[in-house]
Formats: sequence, C-alpha cells, structure tokens
Amino acid sequence: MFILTIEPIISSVYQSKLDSPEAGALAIFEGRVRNCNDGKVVQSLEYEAYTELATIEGEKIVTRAMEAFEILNAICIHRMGHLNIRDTAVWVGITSRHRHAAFSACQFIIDEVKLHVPIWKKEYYGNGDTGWVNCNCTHAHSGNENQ
Amino acid sequence: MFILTIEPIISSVYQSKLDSPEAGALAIFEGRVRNCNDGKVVQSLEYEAYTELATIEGEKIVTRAMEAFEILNAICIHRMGHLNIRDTAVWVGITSRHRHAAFSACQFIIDEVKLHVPIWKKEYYGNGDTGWVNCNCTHAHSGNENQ
Amino acid sequence: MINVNVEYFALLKDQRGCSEESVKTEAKTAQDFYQELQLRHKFSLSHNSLRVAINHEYKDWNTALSPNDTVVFISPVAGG
Amino acid sequence: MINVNVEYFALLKDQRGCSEESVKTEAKTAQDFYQELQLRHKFSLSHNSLRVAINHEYKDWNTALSPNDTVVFISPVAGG
Repeated sequence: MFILTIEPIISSVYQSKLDSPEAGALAIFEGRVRNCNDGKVVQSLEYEAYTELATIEGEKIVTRAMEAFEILNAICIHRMGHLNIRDTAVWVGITSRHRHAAFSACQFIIDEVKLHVPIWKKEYYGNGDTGWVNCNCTHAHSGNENQ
Repeated sequence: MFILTIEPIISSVYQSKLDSPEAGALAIFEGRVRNCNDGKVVQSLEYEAYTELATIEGEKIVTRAMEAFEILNAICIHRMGHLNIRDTAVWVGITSRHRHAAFSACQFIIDEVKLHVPIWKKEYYGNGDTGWVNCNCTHAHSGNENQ
Repeated sequence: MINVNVEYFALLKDQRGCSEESVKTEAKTAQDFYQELQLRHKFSLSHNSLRVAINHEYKDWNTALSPNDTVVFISPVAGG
Repeated sequence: MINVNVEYFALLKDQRGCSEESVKTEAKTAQDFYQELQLRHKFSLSHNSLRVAINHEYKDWNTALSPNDTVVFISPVAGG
C-alpha cells in the first residue's frame, strides 16, 4: 500500500494496520523534517507531488518489495504540503516473520521512493530564501521566481 | 538507554522520547510474539531475565551503537513476564541525521541483544507442552520439570 | 503540428509561472519538445537532469509525441 | 572449602527446582564448579553450551572462584 496524504502521519494509525499474528518483526522508517540541510538553517518545507505518476511508481515499489523479500505486509505513506520541523514526511512499515527481511524491505522501499517517485521538496530557510532540493537553485526571498 | 520492563511496550511513548529537531531519520524495530515457531503452534510465552547482567550488557550494546554509528539517540526496551501473541517483546528506536546510520544501528542493537543479553524465552505450545527456546528441551505438560 | 498538454511541477512550475498549458508543437520527440520549451521559457535545467513522463508513465527522451499526450518534465526528485 | 552463591534462571532453574542457593565447594574454577553441580543435579546442558557470569560479569570458564562470589550459569539466551 502506497499513499500520498496531506494529513499529519500518525505512526500508531499505520502500525495498527500491520498487526498480524504471524508477524515476528516490524521494521519502521520515519523520515522527518530536520532543522538543517547542507549547512543551511531550514525553517519549514513544502512537498509537491505529480500525484498520478507518484501513486503508480510508489505502488510499483511496494509491490516489488513484497515480491523480493519474505515479508507479510508493507505500507508506505508520504506527506504532501507544508511541513514544520519534526513533522514526519515519509513513513515506511514492514512486517515479516523474521527480522532481516523486514529491515531489507524497509530500506529498499525508502531508497527506491527517494530515487523514483516524483515528489519534490522546497526548503524555506532562516534568511527568507527558498530552494528546490536537488535542483541547485536557491532563490533569494526578494528575487523573481520566474528567473 | 536500555530498559527491562514488565509493562506493555507502547511504541508512541518511546518514540516521543526520541524527538529531536536535528533528526531526519527514525528507524524502529519491534520484535513481536508470533503464533508459530519452528513449526509449532505457540499460544503465549514468558520472558525471564538475569536482571543485573542483562541491564549491564544491554547498556553496553546501546553505548557501543552510539559510538559506532552517526546517530543522535538510541533506546532499547525489552519486555519481561508473560506475553501473548502480537505483544511487543522488544523495541529498538534510533534517531539520526541520515537514514543509513539509523538502520545500521537498529540492526546492530537487536542482533547484539539477541546474542549477549541474558534473557530467556519459554514457549507455551497448543498441546500444553512448554520449551525454553534454544535449549533443545521441550517438556511434556504432565512431565516432571526437574527431569 | 499537434496539440500536447504539459503539466509543470516544482522548479519548472516556478520558472514557467503556471502549472499546466496546452502547446502546439512540431517537435517529433519528447527531447525536441523540451528543448523548444526550454528555449522559450528559459528553463535552467537541461534535459540531461530531467526525466520525462508521457501519459503518467516514465518514457525515453526519444519517444515520439502523439496528439493530446500529457507530458511532464520531471526535475530531480527529493521525496522522503 | 569456600562458600559460593549460585543463582539459577530459565532451564537451569527448572532443572534445579530453585532460583538461588549457597553452595560449599572445593572447585577451583567456574568450570569445575559447574561440573560438580551438573553431576549433583543432572543438568542436561554441558558447560560448552553455557556461559558463566561471576558477580554480574561474563567470565572465562577457567576463572578461579573466591569466597562469596555470586555465580550464574547462562544457558543459551533467547531475547528479542
């Protein structure tokens, strides 16, 4: 299951969906908004998605994980919109009988999501500038965003 | 932080202790009671610890993880006493700036805890037998436990 | 001359100043089409830094465009 | 002849039928001491499957015992 949501991600809500009497292991990864990136003070950030393709690519990744690892279930949730420091941006939860498969699948999903799912992140810095991460393109606060 | 507890482990309680504005990653592992082990139906189980040494060895493992990996915080909680299927037996939570360190430290801690911390697990099977896991020693329900 | 729908996200949306437009083009491939738009709108990223999706599917840059295709140029992603 | 405190856990506690006892012994090392107790109480596991802790610290089997040591024989652990 892969979901894009604008609601805050509550770990316990998704954990309860993973409950299973056969599951001996649960591995969870949460990506959270840090107050600092590349040496710059980050105040908040905004996630934007190309929703149709992001959903398709996200589901493909979760399906590939279910096939490639001995796991029972896999959920990946990505938050959209404006997020503050400490907010959870992405949540991945995996259940399996034995723990190694859960860890491997959890890492696989977050690695693949970061590479292939069309989601972008705009950082808002302490000095008023903004920048699209990975695009080498910080804009000054007063600058023309169309340049 | 390494803790032995007889109380149910509530993930959200320990997650909130790991909150930090620098943390970009949170990796969690939960070991849960499965309904099946080695082909036998498990109904419940009991954890027993040599408390003094378990606490010392557990703290050593968490300290080694803090030194060996680029992480911000690490917590490991192990439940004691009688547990039912789906209950959380062990909880490991790690925060870090970047995700790889969190995953590595989380796996390191659970691997080391399983190897070195003096905690034992007695399984109660569907047919009334019991057995100490890893001791090659299932006992029939009616048998003399002193044999 | 065919009609193609373009959706913009993130940096490209900021640089174009809109999120969607319909464009008449003689471009034969996705790459030709991007280069045409890059010139017109002064997009800062070359096609080498981007991927292209046509009708919600990642495609090669040399894919031919068909009338009414929905084209999205995908700047470096940063989910997670 | 020295006096040593022994604590039992898990399988060894079941096989001994108690969790703690004080034992007078002439055993020089932890290994000698375990073998003495194994014979007396018919413990099923040989010392090769166990580890030994003295005064809440893992020790080698050839560690010498001192009066009033607390000794724990640790059967294969199964935490997690």
